[in-house]
Amino acid sequence: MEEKPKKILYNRQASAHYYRMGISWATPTIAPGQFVMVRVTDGLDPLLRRPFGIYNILGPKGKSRGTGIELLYKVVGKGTRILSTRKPGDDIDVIGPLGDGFPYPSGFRKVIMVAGGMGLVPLYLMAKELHGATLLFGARAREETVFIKDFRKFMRNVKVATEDGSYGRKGLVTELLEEEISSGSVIYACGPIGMLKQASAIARRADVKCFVSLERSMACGIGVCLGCAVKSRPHKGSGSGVYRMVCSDGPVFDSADIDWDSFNL
Amino acid sequence: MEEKPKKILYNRQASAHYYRMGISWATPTIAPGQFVMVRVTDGLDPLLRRPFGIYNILGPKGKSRGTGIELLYKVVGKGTRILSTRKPGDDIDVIGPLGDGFPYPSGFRKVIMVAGGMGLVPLYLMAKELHGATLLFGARAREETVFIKDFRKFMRNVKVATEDGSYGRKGLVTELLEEEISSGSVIYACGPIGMLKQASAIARRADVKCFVSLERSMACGIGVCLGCAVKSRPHKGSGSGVYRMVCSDGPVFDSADIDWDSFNL
Amino acid sequence: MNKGVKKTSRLAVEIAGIRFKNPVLTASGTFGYGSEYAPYTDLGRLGGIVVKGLSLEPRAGNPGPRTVETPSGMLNAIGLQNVGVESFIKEKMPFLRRLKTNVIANIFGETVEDYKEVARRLDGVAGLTALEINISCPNVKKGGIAFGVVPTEAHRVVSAVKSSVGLPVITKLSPNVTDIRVMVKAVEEAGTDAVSLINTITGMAVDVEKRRALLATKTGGLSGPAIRPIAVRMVWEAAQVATRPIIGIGGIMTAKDALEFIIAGASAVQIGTANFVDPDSAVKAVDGIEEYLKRHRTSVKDLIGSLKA
Amino acid sequence: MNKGVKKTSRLAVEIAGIRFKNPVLTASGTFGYGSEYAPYTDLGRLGGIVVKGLSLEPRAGNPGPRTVETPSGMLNAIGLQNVGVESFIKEKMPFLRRLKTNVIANIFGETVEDYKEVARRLDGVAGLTALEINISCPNVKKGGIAFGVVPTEAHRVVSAVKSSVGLPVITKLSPNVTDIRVMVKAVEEAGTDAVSLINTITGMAVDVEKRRALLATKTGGLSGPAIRPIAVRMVWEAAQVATRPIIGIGGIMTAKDALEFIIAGASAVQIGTANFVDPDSAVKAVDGIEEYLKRHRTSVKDLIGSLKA
Ligand SMILES: Cc1cc2nc3c(=O)[nH]c(=O)nc-3n(C[C@H](O)[C@H](O)[C@H](O)COP(=O)(O)OP(=O)(O)OC[C@H]3O[C@@H](n4cnc5c(N)ncnc54)[C@H](O)[C@@H]3O)c2cc1C
Ligand SMILES: Cc1cc2nc3c(=O)[nH]c(=O)nc-3n(C[C@H](O)[C@H](O)[C@H](O)COP(=O)(O)OP(=O)(O)OC[C@H]3O[C@@H](n4cnc5c(N)ncnc54)[C@H](O)[C@@H]3O)c2cc1C
Ligand SMILES: Cc1cc2nc3c(=O)[nH]c(=O)nc-3n(C[C@H](O)[C@H](O)[C@H](O)COP(=O)(O)O)c2cc1C
Ligand SMILES: Cc1cc2nc3c(=O)[nH]c(=O)nc-3n(C[C@H](O)[C@H](O)[C@H](O)COP(=O)(O)O)c2cc1C
Ligand code: FES
Ligand code: FES
Repeated sequence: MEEKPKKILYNRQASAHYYRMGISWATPTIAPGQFVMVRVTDGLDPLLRRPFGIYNILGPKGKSRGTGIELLYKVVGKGTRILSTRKPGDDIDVIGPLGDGFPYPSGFRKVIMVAGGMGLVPLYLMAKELHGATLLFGARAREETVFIKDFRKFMRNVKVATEDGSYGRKGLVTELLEEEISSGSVIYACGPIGMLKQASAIARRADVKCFVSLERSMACGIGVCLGCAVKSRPHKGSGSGVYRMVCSDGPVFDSADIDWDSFNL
Repeated sequence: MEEKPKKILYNRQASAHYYRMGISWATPTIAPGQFVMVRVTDGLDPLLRRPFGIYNILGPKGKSRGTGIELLYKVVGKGTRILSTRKPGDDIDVIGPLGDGFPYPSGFRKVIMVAGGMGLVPLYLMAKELHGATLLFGARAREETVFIKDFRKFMRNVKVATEDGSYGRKGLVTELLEEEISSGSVIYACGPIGMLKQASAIARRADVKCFVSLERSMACGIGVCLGCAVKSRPHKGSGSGVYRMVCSDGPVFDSADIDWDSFNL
Repeated sequence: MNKGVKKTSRLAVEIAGIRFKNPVLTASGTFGYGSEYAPYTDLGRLGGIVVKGLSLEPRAGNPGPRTVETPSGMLNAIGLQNVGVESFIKEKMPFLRRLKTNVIANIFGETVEDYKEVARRLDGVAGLTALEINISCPNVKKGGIAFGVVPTEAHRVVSAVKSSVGLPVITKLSPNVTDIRVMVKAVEEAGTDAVSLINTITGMAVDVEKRRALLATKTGGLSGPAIRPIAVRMVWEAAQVATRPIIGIGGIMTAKDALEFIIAGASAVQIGTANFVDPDSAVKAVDGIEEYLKRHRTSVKDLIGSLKA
Repeated sequence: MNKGVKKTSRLAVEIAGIRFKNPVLTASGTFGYGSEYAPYTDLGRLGGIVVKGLSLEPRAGNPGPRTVETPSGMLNAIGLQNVGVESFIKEKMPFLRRLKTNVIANIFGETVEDYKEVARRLDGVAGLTALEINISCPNVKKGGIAFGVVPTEAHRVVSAVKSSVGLPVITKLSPNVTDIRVMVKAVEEAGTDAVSLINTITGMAVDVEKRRALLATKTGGLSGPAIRPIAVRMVWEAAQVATRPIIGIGGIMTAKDALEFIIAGASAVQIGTANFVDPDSAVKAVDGIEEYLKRHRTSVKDLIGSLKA
């Protein structure tokens, strides 16, 4: 359908493999945790769109609608490599905002955000909305921590763990979580499946609510191809079976609803 | 095999759809009429290399070896569109020089070059070598005549025909040929098959030698896929049959050896 | 040349007694139940919508990963997850029947009886224009070999469905066969009103670092532009023997691609994987075909099977 | 893990009694007779070269256009143009036999007798390591249906060749069949020493402006990365029933692609269309496989068919 084409405002390298892309777009209302599907090329290689979280809304401060969005992405393969060569001023084909985003935390004593790698992305808008939340961030090495400064601007409680100890604590982010968790907390987590599975187990043991934002490879992004299925725990089985679609039923799920053993890690 | 990578020196738009690309390359000996196979992207779309004539040799004047080559190309599809976005300084994957090129005209009274559209390309080096040759150039409209000025720099006899009459004579280049041809001439022609077939017929009637440079779609460019076959007249049938490969047996052929009726125009 | 063809009739075709305002449908499994794409394209401009494959009971589908991208294509192993025929009728048809387009229900089963029963439940449902039988499914009674690769089994399924319903029946053929013409003849003999082809081609991709298949089920179905040359060939082969209309499917991204199928012998086409790439592909294809028809002063009807010898 | 594998043995494999120093060969019809690519790659680093298909008499091939590019692939209808077996022996073998790599002659015919006779002439030619029988050719005595799609006919060709020669025989299978396993069993029963698969898949492309096929012969063979998922699947299926080594072919561009086939069950691979894109692809694949083997501390032998369940 005819729509005003969205344009690239900027596409800046933030460090070795990381880019920030601004896209001019009179956005509809965006909920923290939603994502977009981006067509990186109008050729056939790669063929499918690529999913990216909405990092920030450009425009009037603190609003859920704006004049554009910012993506943060890491170059990991050919799609993101091509994206990194796109120029300001170019049209860009973006579908969204998609998915459901994080539920607002009401009635919790403490909000703990847990992010691994690019798992930071969907948490930023949420972090901006909430005051006094804690962010626990895990990465392999210092070079992956470049965006943590964005959070430090308005958050006091930011703790970092790196696997090689090159920044913050040496170790895994889930170890930080073990220390921070307390009853009455709520957890918002995003990162690799292994980390989320761990965080979910820690939350369950502490009897704490935990929301996770999942990633699966996606063909359509809107619940049509049924490709991005994850297994939910049986008691939540819907009419269409025990699989939930990450794109349209998520990407955010209550971690208690996910069958964590179903992932072939 | 390890070889010094060739680099793009410049890639300039010459007019609406036409580009000049300079490639830095300590070239081997190049014969006028030879071509190269260029990989326009390292992705899969398009998959195959694209053939382009060698327009000019960069470097010391009047030599058959140089420090680079110049291509002239017209953007007609996705391969050439991608080529037009390539930047100076980038590596470019070029195989060549390929094919046989034009035989040197000895013992002829008059050299007539006949070019249609981008058929100009393989004639430039030849034209530079020869003095006093005539160039007949045909195009659809004025916008396709941008490179004719390169030839005018050192050639006195340049005649142009355009189909819409927007530049030079209104009509077909073969009409110019009818007027210019005289016994003892030799013709060098390159352009669309229809034009070459016509030129060949004119040459035959005048009992004049005519060399044509053919274009076929090419997968390998080096005589291996056997894809770029054209039918030769039976009396020239080789051991491998009556088909000749444009890339390795040509691209230049004696027009008398080609079975012009075999083309499905 | 039919210089006088009117705008509307230029694009229109009739298949199995149904009038399609244009020859571009969306393919089963790639367009949900229609509503999902409503925000992204004008559903009323489609020639038709073929809904996700329906079975008697709801099906949960396969474990993930279920999709993987391949050169100019993708593999899927969804496992025919669907809401089941009853939920479809109750929950999805109310939206679909209001659209100004044809709605075709794609059906499947694991036994001939399954097929028959799904078809029966759909027969007479208001707003449904036709059934498309997906015969690529494993026949549980015959050791899991797909109905779609054995002519006699395909014949059994199609006759059973055809004899149980009043709705027109389209049979969707599997490309995983030695000779598509044999399958076309078998299902035509069984009374199908039209054939559609191709369904996906069985494929596989391997994660070499983990040394395991990238799909949880190991193999899946290949779709997308990669398979288009195979699909065009099969449609052309089918057209040499078919006496009923053919609907061409496989790797169509643009109007030009759709026209390849029509010229090779298809009366209409379905667009699948391209919807994921651009939800507006089908509508753009309609526009592109119309532009082509005007330029060539012809109609879809005259173009069908017009490939020169 | 075989921590102690030496550099040489890491890459080496044995197929049909022949030692290959590495598992990467170049495919028939895509590498000429070897000499053409000498300026562009190091022929001595290849595991083997399979030459263009040879027939008893020279063949002129099909009229043009003979190739057309398709999404991530290409169609070809060369028509098996070749110099004929005698010229091959006289004119091409002197160059080939000096190379430090295995040379395999790909052969075909239109009758069983043709195949037998070509094979006989090649048997004992110095420097030739094996024969690869291309059974995708039309059987003129059976109305032009390809030998490669009828198990009994494939069996006849392979037994005839096998009984006439001392050279090891590899049978190259056509993918245009319902069940590749049936073909594998048929040719193994006929005595083939190995199978190679896949040959090209029949496809077609249409010039919509001119309303004619883009190939002069209408249909041709699809190759390139587009078909890789289909080829990997067929190799994996073949590996479930094969008792002889398998050579994997189809859309291999890189070491990673080659490894997909090996993990799925192939003992070696052939690279075809990729040679056109990058004449050095095969040698780069050898380097990439070696790097992978070192990193995983394993060998090709241990990798073959190592796909996890
Ligand atoms: C809901 C969602 C939100 C995401 N948000 C972000 C984000 O904000 N920033 C960001 O940098 N990345 C994000 N990703 C991941 C991003 O989509 C992938 O990195 C990208 O699709 C890779 O494309 P490519 O062509 O560069 O890599 P490919 O060449 O396709 O693959 C390279 C590697 O990346 C892996 N990969 C490919 N696709 C995905 C995928 N969809 N999910 C996970 N891994 C994948 C492959 O397995 C492979 O190992 C998100 C993914 C999802 C599902
Ligand atoms: C020996 C040789 C020398 C050539 N020299 C030049 C040159 O110096 N400058 C120049 O601009 N062009 C030259 N061409 C033509 C050039 O190769 C094509 O224009 C180019 O390959 C088109 O690629 P594309 O991806 O942009 O177009 P595509 O998307 O592949 O096709 C677009 C259109 O171009 C036609 N086309 C595609 N490939 C070829 C081909 N190989 N030959 C002819 N038509 C084709 C198609 O039929 C189609 O109509 C030469 C061709 C040959 C065979
Ligand atoms: C994700 C996905 C799901 C599909 N589900 C079905 C289905 O339920 N029933 C069916 O008959 N075909 C199904 N198909 C096959 C398509 O309808 C179509 O035949 C095939 O994808 C080839 O067309 P394309 O290349 O345009 O995608 C599915 C295809 C895809 C990609
Ligand atoms: C131009 C061309 C010519 C071919 N000629 C032959 C041949 O003579 N004999 C044969 O068995 N296979 C032939 N093939 C098939 C290839 O050997 C190979 O099986 C097929 O192309 C798939 O591999 P690829 O995708 O790596 O190209 C040919 C393929 C191409 C592209
Ligand atoms: S990506 Fe298609 S359903 Fe989620
Ligand atoms: S392009 Fe391959 S033989 Fe000429």
